[in-house]
Amino acid sequence: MKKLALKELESLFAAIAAQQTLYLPQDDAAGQAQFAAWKEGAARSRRLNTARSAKDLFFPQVENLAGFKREGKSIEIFETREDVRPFTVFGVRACDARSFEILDKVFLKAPVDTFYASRREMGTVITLACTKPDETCFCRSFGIDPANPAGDVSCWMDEETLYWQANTAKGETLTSELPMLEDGGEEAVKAQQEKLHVILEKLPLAQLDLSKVGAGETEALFNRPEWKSLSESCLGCGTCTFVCPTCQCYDVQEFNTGKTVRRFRCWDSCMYSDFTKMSAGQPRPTQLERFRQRFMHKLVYFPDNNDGQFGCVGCGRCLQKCPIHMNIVKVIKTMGGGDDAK
Amino acid sequence: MQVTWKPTIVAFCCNWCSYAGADLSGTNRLQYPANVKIIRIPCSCRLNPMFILRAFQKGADGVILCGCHPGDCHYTTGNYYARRRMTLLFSMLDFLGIEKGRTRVEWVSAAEGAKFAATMNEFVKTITELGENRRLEDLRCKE
Amino acid sequence: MQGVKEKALELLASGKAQRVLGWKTGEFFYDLTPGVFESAEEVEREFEYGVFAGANLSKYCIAESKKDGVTAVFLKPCDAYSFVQLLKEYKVKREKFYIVGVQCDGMCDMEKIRAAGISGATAVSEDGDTLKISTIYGEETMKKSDALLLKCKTCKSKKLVIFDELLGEQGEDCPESHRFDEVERLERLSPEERFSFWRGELSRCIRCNACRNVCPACTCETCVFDNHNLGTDNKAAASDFEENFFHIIRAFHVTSRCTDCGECSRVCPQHIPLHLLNRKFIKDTNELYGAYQAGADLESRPPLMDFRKDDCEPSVVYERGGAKG
Amino acid sequence: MRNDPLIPKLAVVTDIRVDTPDVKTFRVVGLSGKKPFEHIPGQCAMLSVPGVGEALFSITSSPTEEAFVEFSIKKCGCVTNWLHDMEPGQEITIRGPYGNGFPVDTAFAGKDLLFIAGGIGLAPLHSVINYCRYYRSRYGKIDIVYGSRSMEDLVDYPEIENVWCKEDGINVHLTIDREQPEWSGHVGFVPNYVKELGFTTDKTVVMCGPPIMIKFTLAGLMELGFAREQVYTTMELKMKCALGKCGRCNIGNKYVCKDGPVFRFDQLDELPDEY
Amino acid sequence: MQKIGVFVCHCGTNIAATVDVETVAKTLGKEPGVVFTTDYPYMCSQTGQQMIQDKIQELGLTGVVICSCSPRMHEQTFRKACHKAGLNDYMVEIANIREQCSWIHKDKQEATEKAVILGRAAIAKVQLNAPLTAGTSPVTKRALVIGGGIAGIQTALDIAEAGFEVDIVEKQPTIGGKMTQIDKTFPTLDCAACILTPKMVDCAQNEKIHIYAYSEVEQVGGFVGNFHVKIRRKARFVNEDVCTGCGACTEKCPQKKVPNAFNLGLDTRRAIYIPFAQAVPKVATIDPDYCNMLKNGKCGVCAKVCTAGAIDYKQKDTTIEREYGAIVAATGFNPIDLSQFDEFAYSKSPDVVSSLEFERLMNAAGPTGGTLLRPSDGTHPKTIVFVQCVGSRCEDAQKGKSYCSKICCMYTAKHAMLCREKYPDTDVYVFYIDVRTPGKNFDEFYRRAVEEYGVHYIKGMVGKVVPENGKLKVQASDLLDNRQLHIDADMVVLAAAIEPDKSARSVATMLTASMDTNDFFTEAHPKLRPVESPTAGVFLSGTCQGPKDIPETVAQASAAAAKVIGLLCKDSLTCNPCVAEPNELMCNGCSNCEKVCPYGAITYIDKEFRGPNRTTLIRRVAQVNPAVCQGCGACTVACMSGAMDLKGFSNKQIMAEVDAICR
Repeated sequence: MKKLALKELESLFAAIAAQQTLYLPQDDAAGQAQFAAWKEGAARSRRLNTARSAKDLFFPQVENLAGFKREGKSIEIFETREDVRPFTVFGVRACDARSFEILDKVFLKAPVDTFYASRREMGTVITLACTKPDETCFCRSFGIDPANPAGDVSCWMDEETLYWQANTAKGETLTSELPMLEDGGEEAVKAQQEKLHVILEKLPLAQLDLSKVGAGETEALFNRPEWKSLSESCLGCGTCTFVCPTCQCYDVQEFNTGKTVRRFRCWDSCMYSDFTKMSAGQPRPTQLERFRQRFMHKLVYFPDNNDGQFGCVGCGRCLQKCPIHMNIVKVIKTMGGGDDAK
Repeated sequence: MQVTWKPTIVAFCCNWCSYAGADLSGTNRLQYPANVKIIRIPCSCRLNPMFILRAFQKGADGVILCGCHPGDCHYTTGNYYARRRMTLLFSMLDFLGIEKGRTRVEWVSAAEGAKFAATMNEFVKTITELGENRRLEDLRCKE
Repeated sequence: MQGVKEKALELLASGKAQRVLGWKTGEFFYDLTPGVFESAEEVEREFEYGVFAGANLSKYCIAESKKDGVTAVFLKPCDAYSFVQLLKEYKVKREKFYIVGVQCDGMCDMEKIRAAGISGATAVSEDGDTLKISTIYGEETMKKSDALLLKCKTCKSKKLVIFDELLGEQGEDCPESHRFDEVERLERLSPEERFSFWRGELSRCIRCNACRNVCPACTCETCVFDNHNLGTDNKAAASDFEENFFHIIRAFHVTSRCTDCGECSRVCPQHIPLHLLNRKFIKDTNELYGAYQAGADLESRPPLMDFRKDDCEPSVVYERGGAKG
Repeated sequence: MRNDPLIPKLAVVTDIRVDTPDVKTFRVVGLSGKKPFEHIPGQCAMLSVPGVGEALFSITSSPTEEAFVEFSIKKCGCVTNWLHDMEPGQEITIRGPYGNGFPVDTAFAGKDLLFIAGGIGLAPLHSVINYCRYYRSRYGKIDIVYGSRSMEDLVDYPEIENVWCKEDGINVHLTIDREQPEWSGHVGFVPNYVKELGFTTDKTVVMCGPPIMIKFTLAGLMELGFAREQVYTTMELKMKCALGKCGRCNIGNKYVCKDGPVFRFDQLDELPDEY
Repeated sequence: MQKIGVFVCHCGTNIAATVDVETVAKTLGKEPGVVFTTDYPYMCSQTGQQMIQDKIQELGLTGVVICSCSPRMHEQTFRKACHKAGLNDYMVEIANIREQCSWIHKDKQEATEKAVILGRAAIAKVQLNAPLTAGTSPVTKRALVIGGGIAGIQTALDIAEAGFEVDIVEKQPTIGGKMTQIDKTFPTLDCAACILTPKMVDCAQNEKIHIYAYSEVEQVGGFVGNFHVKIRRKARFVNEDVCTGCGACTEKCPQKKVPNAFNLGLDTRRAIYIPFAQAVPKVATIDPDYCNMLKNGKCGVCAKVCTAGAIDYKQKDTTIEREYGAIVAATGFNPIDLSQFDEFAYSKSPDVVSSLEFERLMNAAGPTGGTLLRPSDGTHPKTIVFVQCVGSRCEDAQKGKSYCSKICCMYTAKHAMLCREKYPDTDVYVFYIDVRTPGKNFDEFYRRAVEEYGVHYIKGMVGKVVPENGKLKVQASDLLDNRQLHIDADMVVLAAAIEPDKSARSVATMLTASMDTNDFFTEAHPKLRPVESPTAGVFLSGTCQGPKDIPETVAQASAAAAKVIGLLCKDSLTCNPCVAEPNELMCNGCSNCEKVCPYGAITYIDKEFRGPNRTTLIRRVAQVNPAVCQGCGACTVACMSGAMDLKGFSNKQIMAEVDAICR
């Protein structure tokens, strides 16, 4: 384990940024934290987590696939893809770090999505342990330890010091290029972890019961009448999807520039009414089916295909951001996992 | 590069007055720059704000709407609606910091060939001075 | 506010309404969800009204209007304006609703509380002007006025423009709302400054469509931005232009229909002050075509669907105002 | 051009055959003049015309065709309208093949096969039927029930009549919905016709057609004593990536584009009822 | 995808001198969908047109783009040519490369580039064109005239003369309107009744004209050529077909104290009455507000005296329904209510009268038998003050009208002149702001009043009229001499402004015809279509469109009739195929389009649609009547979702043109 006095943090960032783009949470104009490229003097956000998740850096909202030029009967296809250069993300929380694992299971499964793969390959993830989780946090329910986040490098921070632990070869390489890091800090980290574990027990969602959801529960959950009342309030917007670190549905669209056609992919949401709409019909005609799909996917279908792993990391963004405060926790509890068994 | 740059200008003309006015300026051989391209619409009230933005997206540097003088609309009231719509739209574009003068409305009757040409000359001059449309451009269309 | 839940129970019991549209208790004290209650039992268990019942229920009335029987709906003053506007555009049927007007002193915004650095909040209580917030890290206090939703800080009216029954006092318009102050501030900037302001704001847009889907004026069967056949669809803001395009056209489409309920800004996950666009249009129509409040009545003609022969010319927007350039 | 499963290859449409008033069959070869890819019967491919759109179509031709792949496409939307309007020689883009295809070399091997199709539903079956004809000895008896609205709407009628009908061991049963003067064959809906024909339950059934036909034919087969494990079908859902990633065709724990489109009815029964 | 042929015209050297037509043709050949391009010296020539037709047939072109002069010039020519070759008219687009290109540019390269771009835009548009067919709708060969004043009478007579059936609906018991109440007409001073009543009789006797007096239009549906109208026939309590108009009942009726509306309340009549001797139809009417029999069942005198047995106390209002091809609004005017003008003591003194009341006081059939007597004491007035512009050109919108009522100057001159002629011993003063006398022999008439008849014309306004000891003390200012005047008058006559009849607004609403802020009907075009309303098939006659005198009214009435005849001559109407069309699946029923349609072409219906999960949904959706829509497109922009689109100028087509121009 390495450590660094916090007053030296700026130099650490500068050293990393000298070699590659460094993203870290910074406050935006509206005062929310967002991952943004570090520039000298840029202040690290004090907020617990970013409004948008870290998935944006690996699976951006819009990605150019290819360009086409048509003339007469012939078509020319050309590259529109930008080279991905090595980059580092600092300050990823444990929940978002876990989301990469989930996204990997989709995008890196054959046939591999090379766009995502190259970003994963080029990106170094430096996580930061939480110290003051919010009431909306429930990562523990998915076995995530916010005091011990994954990533190429894990970091902890207290009032004065940054603690640094490389976990992977990528992390080791980065560490070796940062001479300002000193050895030590195990004790302090351990103390901090213990302190956090006590706090975690006190979180309102600490006891979230996932036993009624998960792999193999399709039959039990799919036709539950509660979907109707749950979905009734849903506006069908894409907020939860777009702030979610694990949502990965996308659409392939084209843009005609007048001279060429650009094919790109962009985020899509299964909550949108046109998501499955075909000229021949609509298998999910109402918000009930669409709403159900999103939660069934995260809570049952994904675990079905991935050894029981849930498609949720408990970051709590949807709890904070849903315009009408409908969210995965309410769904889990309604479906029978609640402590107060509604 | 900047020297040879010429703005692209889209002029929406109502069929009854302004398109005829444009024809008249042609009949009278009144010159105006070739970068003005006219699109014929039945009435100024047919102009959807989306068309204006679309023009900017696809590379226009200025958009002008010409219609019958208020009170003379072939459809009686069309240009009155157009006038309100455009007023509000232009105000919004201004509010978003889009340069004033990139959009314009001018009432040109079928008899005002000279006014049509003069208006276009003036508009092209204004836009040329404003320079390329940067604030409402779509970079993908500038390849 | 007292009596809201009791009223819901009473309306169900008396048979005046077959169901109630209100707010459901959440996980925390602040996450109320709009919901439909069909039984007294449900109301007893889950109905809640309080300073976090910010959601405007009128948009849900479109769906409720299609159901059989009468729905009792609780409308705050700003929600009532939206309801009337929906009525004016035939999106809801009056006879399908029993409207309980609820007076409101302003709703709170959890995001504001979070922005004040308060985390881990578990409970809240009101003590005069002060919110006492219990958190897992201890007690915190905050002035209620600092926690108000943006829309409530500049409340345009406390008048309930439609109701069958009123809980609390009938209110008045709030002429001193200062709701156009921010628009005016922006108007005073130079175009360059305004451009960079809006670029900064709109560039955060993630096109989640929350603003559109929550908006009681956005009632199209198919939004132009979803219309692939027309070629105007764009799902993601794939360029700066598309961000501007979406928000300009959306604001234009709700011009003279927007009641200024402020839901668009409330729900924006990226905290873009979208209501300013709508307010700009409202301010302009008021100034250029005479004061008009959408949703205030059923009869008046919306300014954009109306004209006067002596209306100003579009060029006025370039002539007036303090902004240079 | 770097490779990615989402980046298509160029191909050229060498021949367009008019099958019915709203169905045309397109012959596609790679720019090199060779078949763009090898496939299994029942698989699909993404065709696109840049600027118009991309859509998934069943491959109609048998893998045993060495020089090309073919697609029978019904006019029903933006992309298909464009395809119908184009002329031979037009380049398009293609990616694929996608999906699981029919178990022609495993579950079907040695079995008597009953193919039931309605309208354009013949397209995916066409591939497997011709495959089975090519390797005739590997399969038992083959029955084909095919129905359409009218005589004109029978896809590939010349081939059916001139080739399939004349082959030994293949029984073709054609039907149309309404009487027509030139038609001497059976008249009536496919589900009823299947019941009338009354097949023995030792067959493996492959079915494709409009949902309403599937529903009633399946019920009919159940009445005849068939088990759901014996009946295969191929599904159509909205697809964008065809790689099992974009999420559109996700039903339960399956992705139709990847885990399907061919399913046995007992497999479908395990999925949530969403189709 | 279309198969498009592009034909580039040289127009001699008109185009070819500045535009490299060959390059244009060649470059446009690369555009998607273009299968043929050529250039030719004169596309509009017989040979040119033949070439287009040949290519359409030879290549099976589905769209044609002609790069030539303005579409205003030859669009029709080329459409017809293509039509003959079997191509739909609306599959032809013109790129205007003469008026809007070659004639205004000198630089050949620039002009050529522009011509290519204009051609491209036309190609992009034609790609999205769809064949359009103009619909037709039949024409019911019958006209309705609403209002039976001189305007309505003249219109009806002219239409009937042309051989078409006409119905006149008049809300009063007789036709004739305001003109029946007028004594003499300016500037000829002939008797109004003498010239009007023969026309009324003509109407009654004309087989083609059907008069529905004492009736009102209740509902109008349909559209040009096919209006469906409900007419309410108010109960007269007298059987119109049986009554002979002998007048016995009106003499015997014991209820004598009914204010006589025909004489503006200056005298009384009976509860059963015939408004005046020459009424058409000459039929008695019972006034239910005064008839004792109708009010409390006691009387029945009229029924007893009626030898024809025409009295029917049980008569009820009836409604008849008729189909019409055209409707003429001739709803007329009324003087404004003067009760607001306290300064002139109109409400206080019976000797302050309105000009129309003065007409009755001068009229031989009037309450005084034609002798001018003061209503208060029946004495002959020695000093008469006329006040002009009472309520006209008035800045106070609450009291009066902003416009000039146009006829007051002339009738006041007439009144003054008649007074002086009949009673040379009277002093006559006329107070005016301006004297406006444009019109044939009008100024001469006015000058005669001043010069020959010695009427005192004083420029200035009357400030106050105070009744005092049987006199009317008039305080006024003389602006020319700049002094205050005090006149002790015996009678004051107020030239009240005229306003559209109150019934006009409801009629306009039913007709979906637009009105101005003063409730005058709006013309389809103020200069070029002055007798048509913007609503097709609705025409305007007389003062309902604006203040006018009798000759102007008659002229407009005949003009409206000519328009009606022109319409009714057609067996069917060809509709403009470029009309708005709603996509019902996308329509959200908000009515915004309906609000901006100037023609009332949009209506809403509740329609059943398929909902999710095999449910049905009732949705409110817009319907456009293609026979009424004129294709302006106002609705398409008011429609947020784009559900309303305009054929021939669709959203997609215009955007395609934009794209093609900007690329």
